[in-house]
Amino acid sequence: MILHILNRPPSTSLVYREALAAMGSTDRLLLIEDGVLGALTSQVRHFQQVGDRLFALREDLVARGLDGQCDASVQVVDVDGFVTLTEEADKTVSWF
Amino acid sequence: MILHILNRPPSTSLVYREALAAMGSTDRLLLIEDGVLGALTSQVRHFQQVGDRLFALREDLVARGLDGQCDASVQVVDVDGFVTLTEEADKTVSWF
Amino acid sequence: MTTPVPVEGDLLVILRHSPHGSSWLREGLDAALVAAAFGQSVTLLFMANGVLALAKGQQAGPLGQKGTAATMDMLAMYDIESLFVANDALAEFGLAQQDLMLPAAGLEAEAIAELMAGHRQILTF
Amino acid sequence: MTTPVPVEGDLLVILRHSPHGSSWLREGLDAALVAAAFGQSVTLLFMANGVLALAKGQQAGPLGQKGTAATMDMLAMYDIESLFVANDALAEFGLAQQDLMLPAAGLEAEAIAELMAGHRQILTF
Amino acid sequence: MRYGLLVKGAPYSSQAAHSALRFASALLARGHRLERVFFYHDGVFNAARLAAPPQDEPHLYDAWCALNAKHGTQLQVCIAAALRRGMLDAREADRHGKSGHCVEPPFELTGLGQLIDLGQEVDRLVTFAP
Amino acid sequence: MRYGLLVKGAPYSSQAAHSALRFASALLARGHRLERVFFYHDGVFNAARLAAPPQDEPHLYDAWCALNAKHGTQLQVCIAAALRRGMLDAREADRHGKSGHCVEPPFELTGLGQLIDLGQEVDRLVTFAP
Repeated sequence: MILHILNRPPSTSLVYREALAAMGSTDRLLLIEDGVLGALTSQVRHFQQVGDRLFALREDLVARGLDGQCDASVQVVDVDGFVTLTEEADKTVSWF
Repeated sequence: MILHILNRPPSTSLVYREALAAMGSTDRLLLIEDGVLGALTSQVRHFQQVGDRLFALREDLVARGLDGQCDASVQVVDVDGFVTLTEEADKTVSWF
Repeated sequence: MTTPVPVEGDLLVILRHSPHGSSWLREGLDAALVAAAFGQSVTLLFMANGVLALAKGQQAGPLGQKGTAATMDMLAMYDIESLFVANDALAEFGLAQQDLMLPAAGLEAEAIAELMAGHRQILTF
Repeated sequence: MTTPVPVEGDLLVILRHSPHGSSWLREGLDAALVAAAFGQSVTLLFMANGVLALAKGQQAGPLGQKGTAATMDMLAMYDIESLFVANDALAEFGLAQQDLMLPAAGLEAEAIAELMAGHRQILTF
Repeated sequence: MRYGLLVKGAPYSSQAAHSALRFASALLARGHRLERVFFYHDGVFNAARLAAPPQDEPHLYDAWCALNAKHGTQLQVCIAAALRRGMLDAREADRHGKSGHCVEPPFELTGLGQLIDLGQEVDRLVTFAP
Repeated sequence: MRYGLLVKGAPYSSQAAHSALRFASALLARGHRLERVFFYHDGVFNAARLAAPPQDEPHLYDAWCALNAKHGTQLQVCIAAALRRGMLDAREADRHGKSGHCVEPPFELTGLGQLIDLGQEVDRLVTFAP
């Protein structure tokens, strides 16, 4: 299982499509930095195929004042949870 | 008349939409650097609304080996032509 | 709220990047503040991800990065009160006027070109 | 041409940026060459704008920037012969196999995950 | 006409500096004047005096200096953007109690006000970004 | 577990360095070991020893140095990426006939082979890009 890490928002960058194309059926996707914009209810449709394997970094949502608008389908993790996700994955791949 | 300058390709970046939204009816759009990918016949549909006010920088096409695939609807200019475009415009705006 | 577009101004600063992820937003705001301090009439247009600069509740980052909310609060002090926000970008993020930390006039896409034509100079960030 | 995906390899380098516009492509190729020189088995995957690294007829830039075509020609010398290209990106740019400067096996999107799983390490550029 | 350039990209990482230098020679060849290049954001790294690119690549730092020497174009670097990124000239290094410096003439650290001035002063300001 | 980080973003311009430092402290707090941070692309600018950010911003350069001092994490900078961007240590400055230097210990200029080594050596390599 691979942890994919995406730091670009789907509102202006199509890099998320590259990440989605590369994801295996058990891989996970973590949204960080400006990537967390994709976790908003208004944006999360772009990640529909990821199902319950979609994560977002809490402190990047909080700093932007967006934690209240994060979609319920997204698993919000703190930075400890980020480390745990890397522990649980065989390897990580960053998309930027 | 404003000269808009775009250096991102529509294949991976949606910044071109910002440029299009900002263009007045006589404004011109020049594609430079990786932006010239948008001038290819396979990509130029993204700029349909610009009509005959779409330009691309020749040397950026040539360096990438893409000058033969530039769409006939695009006016290809050399760097002298780039300067001329800035002379003819009231001001320039760069989108990146 | 959609208001008439001002047809004159020295400098239009277009802010297209969200807070915290890069320095573009802060650097654009700094340019606006300096221009205002130099006596120029400055207009701000928030578009694309830049509309998130107006989101309420922004905080410092985990390392103490201060972000841009405090700078936004300084705009009025520098007499930068001509703020516009692209309606389509607000809608894309599910934001309404009451979600914004500062009043900014909503702008339809068609009015952006008019705003640009009305300013002597334009800087994009 | 779509070939079976190799299931093993030390390093997969994913190249997603086109030549000349940034240093990403060159830096990714350099990493691949160094890994090969260190005896690792290296696979390259060209996807998104990165497929343009394979376009024929690339030239130096106007200031003499040499681009990456010469580095591409060195891959075989370093025994990097496992090259893949994303079919969807080729199609997006209207390119066919005969337009490529080097032979690269076309890969359907579904096969990319398999390629990634088969390599111990992955670097994206 | 009088031109000014705003460069926001680091050297070699993006094509911004290459494009700006290329545009500069073209406008000068057409008889225009290039008053000033202002470096902002990662563009400040163009002022790194120790740049040692490979022999077969364009030497961007030297090209900027040649622009200044031949055409009198000012090379001004936003001081706030430069300080945080470690691009200090001798005076700022001294002021911050550090020995050595990264930036020296013809590049000069100046306030952002010089960018605003430039916009007012020239007929055309063209931005090259990463 | 043993971790390595690959940092590709310039300090302050993007969040890459902030994110990497934050992730570093979290993994260390969980009892893992951080062997090395490798700086590539614009990440090499993190090694600029003269960085003087505003008092109210995190001091990224000092944070990297503290990581080395407290946890023995190596800070390695791709020499090819650094040289073209003007990030020379004393030895390279000397070799190129330039006075002064931008990079000093605990940062060290090394070949790209060290990144490949790192990937083989550690259990997890995590990339932070601009």
